[in-house]
Amino acid sequence: MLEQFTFIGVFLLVTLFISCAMVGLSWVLRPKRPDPRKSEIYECGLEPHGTPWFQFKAQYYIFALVFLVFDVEAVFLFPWAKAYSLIPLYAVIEGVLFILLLAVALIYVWRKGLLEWM
Amino acid sequence: MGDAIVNVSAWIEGLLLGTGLSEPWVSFIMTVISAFVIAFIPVVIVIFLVWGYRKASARMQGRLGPNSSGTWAGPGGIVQTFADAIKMLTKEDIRPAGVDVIPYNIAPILIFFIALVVWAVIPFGPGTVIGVDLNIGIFYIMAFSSAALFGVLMAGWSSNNKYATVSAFRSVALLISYEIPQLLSVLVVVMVAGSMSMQDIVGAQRSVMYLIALPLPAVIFLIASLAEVNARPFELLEAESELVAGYQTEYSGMKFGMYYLAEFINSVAVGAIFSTLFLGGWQGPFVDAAPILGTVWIFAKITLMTMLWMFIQITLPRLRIDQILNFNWKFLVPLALANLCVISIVNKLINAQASDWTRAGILLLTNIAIALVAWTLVALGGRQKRRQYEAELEVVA
Amino acid sequence: MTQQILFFVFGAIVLGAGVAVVTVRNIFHAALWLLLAFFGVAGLYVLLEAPFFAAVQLFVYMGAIGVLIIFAVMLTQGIMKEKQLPFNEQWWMAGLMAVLLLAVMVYVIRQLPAVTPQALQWDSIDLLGMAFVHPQGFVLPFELASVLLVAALLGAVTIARER
Amino acid sequence: MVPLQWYLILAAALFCVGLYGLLARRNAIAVLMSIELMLNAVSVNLIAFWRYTESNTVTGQVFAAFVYVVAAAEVAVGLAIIIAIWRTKNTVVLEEIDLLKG
Repeated sequence: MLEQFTFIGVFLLVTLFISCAMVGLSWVLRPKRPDPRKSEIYECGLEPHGTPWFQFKAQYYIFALVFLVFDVEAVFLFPWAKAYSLIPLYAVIEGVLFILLLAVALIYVWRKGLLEWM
Repeated sequence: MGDAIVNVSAWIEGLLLGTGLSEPWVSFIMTVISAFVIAFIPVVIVIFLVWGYRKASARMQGRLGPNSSGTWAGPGGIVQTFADAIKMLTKEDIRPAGVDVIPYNIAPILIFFIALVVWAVIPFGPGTVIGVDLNIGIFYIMAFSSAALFGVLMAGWSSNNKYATVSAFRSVALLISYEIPQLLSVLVVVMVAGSMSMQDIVGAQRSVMYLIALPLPAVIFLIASLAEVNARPFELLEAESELVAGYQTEYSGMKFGMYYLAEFINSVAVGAIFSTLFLGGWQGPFVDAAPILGTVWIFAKITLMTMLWMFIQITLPRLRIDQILNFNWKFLVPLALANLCVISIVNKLINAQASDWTRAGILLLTNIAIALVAWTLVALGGRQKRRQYEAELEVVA
Repeated sequence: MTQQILFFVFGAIVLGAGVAVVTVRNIFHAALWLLLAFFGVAGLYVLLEAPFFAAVQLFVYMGAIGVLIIFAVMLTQGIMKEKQLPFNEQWWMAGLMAVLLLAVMVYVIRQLPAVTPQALQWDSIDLLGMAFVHPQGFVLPFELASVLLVAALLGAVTIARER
Repeated sequence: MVPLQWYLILAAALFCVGLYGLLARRNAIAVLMSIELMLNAVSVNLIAFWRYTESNTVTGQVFAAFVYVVAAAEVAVGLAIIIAIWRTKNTVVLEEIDLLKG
């Protein structure tokens, strides 16, 4: 198993090297003529106005919350799906029950109208 | 064994051993070489894909493509791509004022890195050809592609630009939403194949490809993956009319080029993953006789999927963010959940001795039944909504 | 030998990033360092031959929890240009406590007998999947995990929604 | 092969770093991040013990999986509370939000 991950490790290093090399190559080749007017922020032809770090809607956070729940669910469901052929029917139904509980959460959030984009 | 790739690697290995290097060093060098080969496969594909994409989009949209790049156009304007690559590399890289320097510079590297990383576990032929066959294969891909979210958030947040930040928020909301149906349909495949390793999933499709046995997860996976790579109907981050150019607005030169390339590489990767999961990967006629044909088959399938992606990307209009998110949370996710539950029970009820075709047939019928129920529900819901709307109109009138 | 070198590499990543998380002034940078720490822990899991948990680490921590934290950082803006000291007045006492606890733990750990690991006999993901649903295994915690997640989601949504 | 003690010491050090952050940071989100570090240290311990002493059962891995659930629930609710406080009081500095009422 560790031999396989040797390959993955080498591959990660190689891809990281390629990615950095592309930026590095352009850093070597590109002209460097800085100018304060070049480095102005582009905002639809207008002068930049205020800080971009303004407050966002909590709506995004609610989507992230629902996502988090389903994501953690995967930690349990992937082993369950992998062992699927080894487990009897009642064990499969236990897994289905697990999914249905999460579906209840989705339905609750839906009925409360939180999935509407406001 | 007539496998050309195995022969070539054995030949290189013999060459290296001939120079008097010790065994572990030779195997290490072989690992590095195969890593480079795998990493360059998507890059080489993309160089031609950019050219092909331009030709196709020009043809489909009835306008001129890169058919003349001055005197040196080459056949069909292929030189254009290389000219573009050189242009990207030699362009001045402007760093806007007030950016958060380190995240700003890391973000494109991270995104490009993750676009390449998923190629390590894609099986390009029978046996372990060049890459590696992890026992967590498909989960490895899912894990790394979910880490790509940070590239987006880092780029948007560190750019010191409102449009970039809004775009990063929107595209992360889109990416995380569509990851759920993708995940749930992958779970169905893992369940039926009984393994997470890509090579085993391909092996499980020996007689029937999963596109036939599990059409519903296949379609859900394809839609969700198209959303993940920001193909046109789901193209939020580059909504030019609203967001300038998305979270990469403030990037220029090669850093912008890396986002551009990463998007293409991801699209091809979706084709490769889809072919492996649902189209039987390298399986095809005559593979047993000549293993090298497996490599040909998978590349043919990847090409087919890429052409499908291009067709969708070029012809469809863009949706609004509320439509995209509603479609996901109120249609795709419930459908994928119902599909997972029903398939898991039905597949267990089928006799274990049943032949592959019987099993596929029953699963196909189950899928059709689920799709019909879903269709009826959607139609009923739509009719109800229309009645409400008409009643409201009457009140107004 | 290689494993030991890799252990030190990943250990250095984890600890370095961890220290950065608790000391860096800019909270967005702290979140990014936290992600690096998660990545280092994933590397440790690979060394411990639990690749599934390495992937879960990337998937859950970097893909979900990290996004949630960065969203929260962005939602509660104004911290970006924080000039104040990131620590409260009791920082030296906290440091003292942490060092003392570490000393005690290192002392205890050094008393442990050396163990040599056995080779893995089964695919641990299959075992894990069976343990979750086996009646003599962890069925009840498995279902309770789902209930806990649902409860957390409902609670968090109720608290966070805009009224 | 790496001795078990190394993993334990690394996890202990990570736990103490997290503890320091938990006690000393002023920003509530940073405190939550420190708790994440501590939970990670616990997971490393669980997996290390699984590998070195109980590798033929999966109890350690099951517990590590439950740590993920707890971490996710903690982060979801914790950050929701922080966002709610931010909305009413416009601050995430812990010393300024030590009063429960208004």
